[in-house]
Amino acid sequence: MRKKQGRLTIVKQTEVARDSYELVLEGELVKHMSQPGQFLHVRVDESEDLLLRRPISIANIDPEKEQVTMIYRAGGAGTKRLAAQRVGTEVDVLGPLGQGFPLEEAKRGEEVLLVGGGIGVPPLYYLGRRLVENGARVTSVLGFASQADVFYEQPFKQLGNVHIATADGSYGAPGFVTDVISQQSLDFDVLYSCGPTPMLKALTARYRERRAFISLEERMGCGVGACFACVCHVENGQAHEYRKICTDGPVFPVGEVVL
Amino acid sequence: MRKKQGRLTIVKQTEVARDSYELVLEGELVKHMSQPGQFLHVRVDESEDLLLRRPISIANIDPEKEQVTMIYRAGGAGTKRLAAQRVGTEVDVLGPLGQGFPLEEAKRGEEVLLVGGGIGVPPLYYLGRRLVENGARVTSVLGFASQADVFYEQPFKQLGNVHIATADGSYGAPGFVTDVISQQSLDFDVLYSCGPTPMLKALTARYRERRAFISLEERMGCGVGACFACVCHVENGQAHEYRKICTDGPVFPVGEVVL
Amino acid sequence: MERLQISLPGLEMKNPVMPASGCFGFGKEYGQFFDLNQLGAIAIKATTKEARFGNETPRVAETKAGMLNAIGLQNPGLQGVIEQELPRFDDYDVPILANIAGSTMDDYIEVAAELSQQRNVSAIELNISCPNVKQGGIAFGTVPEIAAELTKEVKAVSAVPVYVKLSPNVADIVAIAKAIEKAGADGLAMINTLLGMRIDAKTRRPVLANQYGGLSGAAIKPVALRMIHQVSQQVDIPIIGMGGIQTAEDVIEFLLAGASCIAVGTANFTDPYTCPNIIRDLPHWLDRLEVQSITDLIGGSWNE
Amino acid sequence: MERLQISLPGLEMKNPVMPASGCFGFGKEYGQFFDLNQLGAIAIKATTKEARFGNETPRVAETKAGMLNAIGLQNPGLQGVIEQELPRFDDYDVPILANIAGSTMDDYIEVAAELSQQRNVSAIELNISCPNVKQGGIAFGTVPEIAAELTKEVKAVSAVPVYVKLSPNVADIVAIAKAIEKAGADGLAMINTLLGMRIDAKTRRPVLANQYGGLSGAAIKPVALRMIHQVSQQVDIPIIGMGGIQTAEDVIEFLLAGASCIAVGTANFTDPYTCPNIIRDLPHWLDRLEVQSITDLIGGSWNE
Ligand SMILES: Cc1cc2nc3c(=O)[nH]c(=O)nc-3n(C[C@H](O)[C@H](O)[C@H](O)COP(=O)(O)OP(=O)(O)OC[C@H]3O[C@@H](n4cnc5c(N)ncnc54)[C@H](O)[C@@H]3O)c2cc1C
Ligand SMILES: Cc1cc2nc3c(=O)[nH]c(=O)nc-3n(C[C@H](O)[C@H](O)[C@H](O)COP(=O)(O)OP(=O)(O)OC[C@H]3O[C@@H](n4cnc5c(N)ncnc54)[C@H](O)[C@@H]3O)c2cc1C
Ligand SMILES: Cc1cc2nc3c(=O)[nH]c(=O)nc-3n(C[C@H](O)[C@H](O)[C@H](O)COP(=O)(O)O)c2cc1C
Ligand SMILES: Cc1cc2nc3c(=O)[nH]c(=O)nc-3n(C[C@H](O)[C@H](O)[C@H](O)COP(=O)(O)O)c2cc1C
Ligand code: FES
Ligand code: FES
Repeated sequence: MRKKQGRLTIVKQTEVARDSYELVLEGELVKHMSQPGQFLHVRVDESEDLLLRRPISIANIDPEKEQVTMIYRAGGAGTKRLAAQRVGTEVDVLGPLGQGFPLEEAKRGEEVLLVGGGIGVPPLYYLGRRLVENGARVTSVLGFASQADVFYEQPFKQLGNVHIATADGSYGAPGFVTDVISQQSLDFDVLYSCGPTPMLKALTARYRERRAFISLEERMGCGVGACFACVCHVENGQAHEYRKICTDGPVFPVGEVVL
Repeated sequence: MRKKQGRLTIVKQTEVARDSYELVLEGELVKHMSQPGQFLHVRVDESEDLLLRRPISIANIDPEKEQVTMIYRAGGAGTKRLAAQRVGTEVDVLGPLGQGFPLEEAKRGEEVLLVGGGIGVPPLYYLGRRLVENGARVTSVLGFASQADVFYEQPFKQLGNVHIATADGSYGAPGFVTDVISQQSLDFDVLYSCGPTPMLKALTARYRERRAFISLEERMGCGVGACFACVCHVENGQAHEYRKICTDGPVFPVGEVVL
Repeated sequence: MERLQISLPGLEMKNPVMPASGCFGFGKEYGQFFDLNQLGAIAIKATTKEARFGNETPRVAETKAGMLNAIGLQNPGLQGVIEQELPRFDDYDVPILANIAGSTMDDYIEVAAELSQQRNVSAIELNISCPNVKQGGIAFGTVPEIAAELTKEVKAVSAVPVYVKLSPNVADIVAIAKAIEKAGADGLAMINTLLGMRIDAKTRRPVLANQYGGLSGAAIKPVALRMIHQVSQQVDIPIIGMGGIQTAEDVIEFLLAGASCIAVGTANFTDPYTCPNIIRDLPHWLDRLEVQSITDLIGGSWNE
Repeated sequence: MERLQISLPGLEMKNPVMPASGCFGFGKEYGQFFDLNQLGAIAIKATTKEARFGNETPRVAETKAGMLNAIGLQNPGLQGVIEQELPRFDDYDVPILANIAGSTMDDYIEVAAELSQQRNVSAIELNISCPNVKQGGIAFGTVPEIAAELTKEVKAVSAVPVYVKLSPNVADIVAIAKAIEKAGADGLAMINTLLGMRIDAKTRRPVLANQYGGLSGAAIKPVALRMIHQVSQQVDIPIIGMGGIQTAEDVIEFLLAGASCIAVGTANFTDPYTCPNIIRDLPHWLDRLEVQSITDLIGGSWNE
């Protein structure tokens, strides 16, 4: 029986962009984490008014220090409460969960395009680090709503070229990540992406036949495959066919499931 | 409109006996507090699983520092959570509420007996301090379950004679406060008491015709007289007659209400 | 503040916020905390023909995100309310919704007839759903025909508009609401409390002296929203929505579900400033949702 | 561990704790967290005749101290369950309670007949109360006569004992329970979820794609306890109690109310170790209450 739950201690919590927090947790459970694109199912606190955990992606891992980093937007009740927690507090974490990005798809020397939108950017950072370790060549295209929302530009720069787009044009290129890809004529051997559904749809339309992998979001109950909350339809599948985002995903090859 | 709600800051929280905590709060609202026997209706924290406030008596006031002390037993869900809160945290407090002990009943030079049981002891401390200031002579009889539960013996000693009783005989006189009063033949001009109902019943049976005042407990909703949760019957009253413990009490002359 | 105004039968409200019956006494207590004239209306505690002590204590118990109450309709009786409680509202300019209850149809009729003639009573709230009254009460609220008959009788004698307060402890809330509308009710109030209980694991006994009590608070909000959503699509009379409202955002949810105004019950106990805080926050929500008036939101989850 | 044992029709349980249907899949997921043999029993996800996708997403929403779900009975269908899911329990020594659902009486009968003959199925849990199935389902659970007829038909074909799972969305739970007992049920399971909804104030739309969903979790515990307290005093068949159970203390409350064993639903999502933790803590509660066996507590709030 592999241990999948633990209490991790907050060692750092900082606002890295408007309402976006970088949370570093430390503890033994981190030993079990290594796959980029997997997520943690985080209990907000011990009080009993918010019963559901929050799924948040792994943004980085430091195996030596047994530390895991997440970056999340404090938008609703739960994440706001999480953001108010101080260093030293313990957080109840389930994970690592799900199927992450397939690292082995990008061979040494291949061109990889990381395409992230908003709060979908975090898992791409750890993915990029691992890909660079493996000898892939990484270009990142990161889209945000506006300048105040941009984070992690510098860390991504250490992995390779970075293009930033903002919807309101207040920073980087104006428009969406797909605009940047077109304008810069960016090409790739493998593409990995995480972000809002419209972005994933646009990428799917363009790259249905390519080696491309996307990470999806859905409201979750259990996070472990038991409750059937997080299913999606399969493209060209039978009416009752499905994939569970929590256990079959959150990462799928482009075109496998209906967005 | 008199201000009755405020956010006070925890300046001290210490365990003074088994599961019993002394909590000192500081803030502007303390200005409005002066009557011994009144209580504060305390919100446990900001989470929304425990909607009801907890009524806790004022145990001491330092008007200069704008500090109020409460002593409470961490028994149930709410008080346990309160006990876990650290110095610096703000606590949402409603109060002071209710009718406290009538100070003016004890004239200068009169003999006062304070009779407290368990977690009913705290309000008697501030009462005793005020009575001594007024020139009354104070004797305290304090009952606890056992030695581990005893608190505030020293502070009470500064007010006058103190007799401690423990139900299991592990400290002071074995037995109940009423046993001590009998054995020591303690007499008084005015008696003030707070503690468990059986104790209050025994005192009522003995001192129905005397100048005696007792403080009652009941489960509360609003704490301000609006919800009718905390009523009690009136002795020899009509069937529908009542007193509200939160606004008519918690202190009543002995014999006024049905215990 | 016109953006918050709403005009309902008998109730000209400055804003859609009133305290719920039984959670605000007869007004004076919370009048210590804020100016009652800020409120859209006030629903006062249930009045019965005779003075009642109600149930024995303990009468309230805490539950997760909720509470149980078994007050048992304690009140000073019709004459007591008329003589001691109502005159106090002379000093205020806020419509009063007088909640009435009884154990027999005759009781209801007598109380409605007399109370509705008092100055300071703007409308009647017919409580056919209090789960804590042993005789009568509960049955009125669960059988459409009886609820309709009672409504008709009370309407016949009432000098002011009549709102009927529904019990959520039913299988088909729409059937009851429609029967009551047909019987002539001017509006509905929903929901009253869900019947529940707590047991003390240590003493092995029910926590409430009355064993069962009414569950209120945030815990029941999803049930309230669902019932209002169902009923508002099937009736044409306005609904006073309630059940677990704590914030302006909650109010928006209720308006979108189909309520025309709302009442705040249990949340007053958690924070006595809940009503004024909601009134303060509502305009920000209107801005955010880019609507001019709260009336633009009523039923917005299904009528757009 | 004899103190925790309880023997019910078809279910020889080491302890009174089972995961609730729909909250534990078909077992394998939580099998990664602890040894399923620790459990008293396992209630598996509802099986319908054909494979079902269920409702569109979002299918869950959070509420204060609770959650809404509108899964819509997704499952691989009768043959899928028999071929893919049930064989996995060959490796375990724990009774399986197979929850079944359908939209017509014939569906139920067919599923019950075949599923009840499978090795690894110890008893049937007849779900007549799922609020998320549009046709049929809900009506079965709210009308005593229909509930009774369905029970009778399923009993007639089932090779194992039948527990009927009641809907709480009714005015008179006792009438339904008695009708079902009379129709031959071996036991009752209660409660299923309360029908509720959430509206997103920002988008102005219901949060769930299906609009309504079933409310579960701590929020509904008081309603569950009240219903079990009412029903257990009026029927002689055992009750599987559920609704918001999170701790061993909650379990004691349910036993005292009149349940013979309990199921844990939503709490598995908050903490996957809820069931084993409860099983670990129950003996301490027995010590504290000075009773030898959990059977000494059943109905203890009213039968002592
Ligand atoms: C696999 C996965 C990975 C994710 N990684 C990240 C990440 O790295 N950083 C980040 O900021 N966000 C991430 N999200 C989204 C994140 O889970 C939600 O933003 C968060 O749950 C919202 O909680 P709340 O308390 O702010 O909102 P509330 O409105 O209080 O949430 C109420 C309920 O809805 C759920 N919910 C609300 N929005 C979403 C959403 N977009 N996706 C899933 N559930 C939702 C919550 O989990 C909760 O159960 C991820 C989601 C998934 C499924
Ligand atoms: C006027 C007054 C003054 C009090 N002063 C003190 C004091 O100075 N120190 C102290 O330790 N205790 C005092 N109490 C008792 C104190 O209110 C309860 O111990 C406390 O509310 C229990 O909360 P909990 O979270 O521990 O228990 P829980 O079991 O979680 O409480 C659940 C609910 O029941 C209520 N409740 C439970 N026990 C009591 C009780 N004995 N009296 C009233 N309500 C109860 C709680 O307020 C809450 O609403 C006083 C009570 C009253 C009425
Ligand atoms: C302590 C208390 C007393 C109540 N008394 C009454 C009453 O007298 N008449 C009535 O119609 N409803 C009464 N109610 C029900 C409330 O008016 C309201 O319908 C219910 O509590 C749901 O709203 P909430 O969740 O905001 O409290 C009472 C509720 C509580 C908590
Ligand atoms: C996600 C989810 C799925 C459920 N699926 C089923 C089901 O398939 N069949 C059934 O009888 N009950 C189902 N239920 C109801 C539970 O079995 C249980 O009766 C209810 O959730 C109350 O218990 P709880 O508060 O512990 O969750 C489901 C509940 C949830 C939360
Ligand atoms: S969240 Fe429960 S199955 Fe995916
Ligand atoms: S607690 Fe509400 S009237 Fe006393």
